[in-house]
Amino acid sequence: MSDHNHSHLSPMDARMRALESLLTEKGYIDPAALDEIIETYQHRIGPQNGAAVVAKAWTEPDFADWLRNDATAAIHSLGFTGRQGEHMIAVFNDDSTHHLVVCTLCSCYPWTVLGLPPTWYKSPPYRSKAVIDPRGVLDDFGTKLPKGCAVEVHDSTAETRYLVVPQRPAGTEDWSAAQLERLVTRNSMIGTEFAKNPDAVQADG
Amino acid sequence: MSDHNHSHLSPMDARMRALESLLTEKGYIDPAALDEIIETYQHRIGPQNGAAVVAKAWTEPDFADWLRNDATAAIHSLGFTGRQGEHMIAVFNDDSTHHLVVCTLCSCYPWTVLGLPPTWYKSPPYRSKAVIDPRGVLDDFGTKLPKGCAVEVHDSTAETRYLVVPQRPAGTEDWSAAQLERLVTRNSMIGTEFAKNPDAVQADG
Amino acid sequence: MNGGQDLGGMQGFGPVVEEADEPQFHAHWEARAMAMVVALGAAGKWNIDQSRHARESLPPADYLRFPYYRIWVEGVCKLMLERGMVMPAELENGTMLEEPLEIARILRAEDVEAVLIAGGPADRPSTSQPKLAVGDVTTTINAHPSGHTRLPRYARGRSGTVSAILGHHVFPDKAAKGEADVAHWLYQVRFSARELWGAQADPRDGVTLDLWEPYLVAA
Amino acid sequence: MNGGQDLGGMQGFGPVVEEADEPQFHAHWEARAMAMVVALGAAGKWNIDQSRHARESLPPADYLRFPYYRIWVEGVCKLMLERGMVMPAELENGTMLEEPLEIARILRAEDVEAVLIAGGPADRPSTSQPKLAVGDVTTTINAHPSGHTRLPRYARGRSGTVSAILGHHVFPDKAAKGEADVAHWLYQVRFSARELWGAQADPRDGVTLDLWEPYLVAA
Repeated sequence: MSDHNHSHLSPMDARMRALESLLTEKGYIDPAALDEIIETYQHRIGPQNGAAVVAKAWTEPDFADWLRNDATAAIHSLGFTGRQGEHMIAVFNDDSTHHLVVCTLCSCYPWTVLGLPPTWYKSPPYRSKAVIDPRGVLDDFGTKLPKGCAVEVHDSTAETRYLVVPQRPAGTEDWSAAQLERLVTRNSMIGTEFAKNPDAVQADG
Repeated sequence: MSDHNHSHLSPMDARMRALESLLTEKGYIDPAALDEIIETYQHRIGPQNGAAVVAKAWTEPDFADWLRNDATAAIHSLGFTGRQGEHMIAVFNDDSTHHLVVCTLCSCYPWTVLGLPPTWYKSPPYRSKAVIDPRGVLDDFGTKLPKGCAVEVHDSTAETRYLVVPQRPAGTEDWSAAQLERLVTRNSMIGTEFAKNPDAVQADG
Repeated sequence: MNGGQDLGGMQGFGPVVEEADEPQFHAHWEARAMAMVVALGAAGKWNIDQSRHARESLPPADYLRFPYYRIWVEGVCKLMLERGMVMPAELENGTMLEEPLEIARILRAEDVEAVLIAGGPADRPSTSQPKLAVGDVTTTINAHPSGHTRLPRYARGRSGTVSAILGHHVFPDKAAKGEADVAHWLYQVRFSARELWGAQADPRDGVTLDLWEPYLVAA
Repeated sequence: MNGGQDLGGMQGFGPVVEEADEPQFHAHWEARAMAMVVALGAAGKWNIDQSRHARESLPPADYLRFPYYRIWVEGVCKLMLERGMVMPAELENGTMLEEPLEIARILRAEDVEAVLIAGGPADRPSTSQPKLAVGDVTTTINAHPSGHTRLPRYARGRSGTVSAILGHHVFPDKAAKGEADVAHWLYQVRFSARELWGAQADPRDGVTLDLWEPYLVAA
C-alpha cells in the first residue's frame, strides 16, 4: 500500500495506513490475514447465521428445546462456532415477555450468529437507555409491544452472548425453514424489533 | 463594539459579540451592566473577602463561635452579602478533621467570599474525584494531612455555600488580623490546601 | 437527570491540575458570557434550576469537553430559544428579526451593585415542621428522573445521618419545571465514605450532601 | 472503573437512531482497525479484559465522541505502548525505529478461519461448588475499583435473584491485571427494574446481568 498517494486520505485512514505499515514491518501482523478477517465478517458471518438458528427453532420443536436448554451446543451443532459466540444463551419472546440485548460496558455481541454489531448498538444512546428505559428504546424503533407485555433486558456483562428468538409471525404456518429465514432480521434477534410480517417478503417469495 | 474588525476573533469571541449585540438590540441586556458585573468580580469580590472572615475568626473567639453557629449572619455582618452567598456554612479544620468543598453537579461556589471559581474547581477531574477519592485530590495539590486525620467532603447540592476555615498556622500568635489575612489563600478556603506558613510571607511582611 | 453533569464518583479524568497564575477569564468572551448570564437573570424568564437543567441537558460529550463558560453560553441560548426570546436565525447572524418578548426588567449598570448584593435567597416561610431531626438515620430514595434533580447518582439508595437542618428551601426538582413556589425542608446529611464507595474508602472519611425532604425516607 | 464506558442508566444522549442501509464499515480504516485488533490477539500480549480496560480508560469525553473503531485503535495503541511493542516515535511516522518484541505468534491468512472458529472460551475447570443456587436472592457489592470490573454502577448494592448458573469463568477484575488464571462461578442474576430505577420503572420489567461470585453476597 506504500505506493498509494496518501494526501487524499482522511486523518484516520492515514493513521491506520501508517500503523498497519509499522506493525507489518515489525512482524506483528500480516496484512493478508487482515484481508481475510474482513472478508469473513463481510461475507461469511452475519445475521443469516442467526436467522437459520431461529427458523430451525420455529420449525423443529426438539431443536427449540435444545436451544432453550443449551444454546451453545445447539448453535454450535449448526457450525456457528468461534469468537464472540463461545457461550450462548437464547431467550424466547412471547406475548407476555419481550427480550432485549445490550452491552452497557462495551460492545459485546454474538458475532457467530449476527456478525459485527451495527453502530447504534455500540453507541451511547443505546447503551445508556436500554437498561433504564427499554420501552423508550422500542419506541425509537417504532416497535409496539402487546398490551401487558413485560420487557426483560439482558446486559452482556460476561462472555455469555445473547440471541433473541423472536416470535414466529402469524400466517407462516406452512412456510419452510428456508422461507422463514427471510423474516428474521438482525434487529429482531437483538430485540429492538419483531420478525418481519409475511407480506413484507411474500411479493418476491 | 460593532465597529471592530471581527476577522481576528476566535469563534467563541465572535459568537459572543454577535450574541451580545443581538440581545442588546432586543433590549434584553445593557452592555454597560455587563462591564459593571465583570468589574465587580475582577476587582471587588474575591478571596480577600473570605480571608478577612477567616482572619477575624482566628483572632476573635466570639466571632469564630458566631461563624460556627450562624455563618450566614456572621459573614453578612462584614458586608459580604449577595449572590451565591445567601446561605453560608463554615467548617473548621483541625488536626483530626480536614474539610473539602466541591459541587459535583455544577459549579456552586461561595462567590461573596471567594469570587468566581477557578477552572479546576469546575472541571471534571475535580468534580468527579473529590467525593470518591478526596485524599487523591489532596495529593494532586501536594497537601499532606496529619496522621489519623479524617476528611469530610461537602458536596454543594443545594443553595447553601461552604467556606472552609483553615487551621491557623503555628508561629502567628502575635500576628494581627490584617497580617494573618495574607496567609489565607483561596485554596485553603476550599480545602485543597492549608493556609500559608508565616515564612512564606514574612520576608515582605 | 443522569447527564454529563453528574460527575461525582466518575474515574478516568486524570489528576486535578491547577493552572499557575490563572487569570480570572481566559478570553474576552468568557468575561462577557459570565456577565451576560448574570444580567439575563433580571429578565425573570427562568430560575436558577431551569438554568442548571439547560446546562446539564447538553450532550454529555459536549458537557465534558467544553470550557465551562461555553456550557453557560449554550445553556442560556437554549433557554432563550425555548422561550421564543430569540430565533435560531437571529443567533445565526446576530441581528434582530423578530420583536423582543416582554421581560421583567433589564439590568442597568447603576443597579448592578444593588442586585448583586441582594442576591436571591432560596429559603421560604413554612407552616410545616421538619420530619427529621439532627441525629436521625435516613436513607435516600433511588430515583432516576429525566428532569432536574440535586440528588446525585452516587448518593441514591444510601443511608446517612442528619447532621443539620438548613431551612425550608425552594425544591429544585419542581422549580426546574417552573413551579418555583414549592419548598421543602432541607437537611445536611452525612454519609460515611464506606457507605458510598465500599471497603476501599477510609473508614474515617465522610461526605455531606444538602438534601430536601422528598429525597429522604426514614431508615 | 467508573469511566466513560459505564453508560447504563445515563440520560441525555437522545434517541437511538439507526442508520438506513448502514454499511459494515464507514471507511476503509474501520475495516482495517477491526481486523488489526483481531489479528493482534494472536500475539498473546494481552487478554480481552486488558483490552477492554485500555479502551475504557480513555478520557471520558473522547470515549463518548469517538467513532467506536477509533476507541479500538486508541486502545490497541495504548496496549502496545505500555508493553514496549511500539515507541511513540514509531507511531508518529509509521516506520520501525526499534527491534520488535518477541510475540507468541503472527496470525497468517491461512490460519484465520481456524482461529476465528476456535474462538477463546472463558470457562475454566473448577473443583469448587457454586455458593448460590437458582432462585437465591443475592445482593451485589458496592465497590468502585479504579481497575477493570464488569459490575456496572447502576447495579451496585442492589438485590436480585439468581436465574441461572452459567459456569466457572475467567474473572475479569483479575484478568485485566494479568492474572488470567483466576476463575469464579458466573451467575445470571435478575433484578427488577424497580429495584434498579425506582418507582418510575414498569413493575413487570427486569434486567439480567451476568455476574461473578465475588460481586455477590447472600441477601
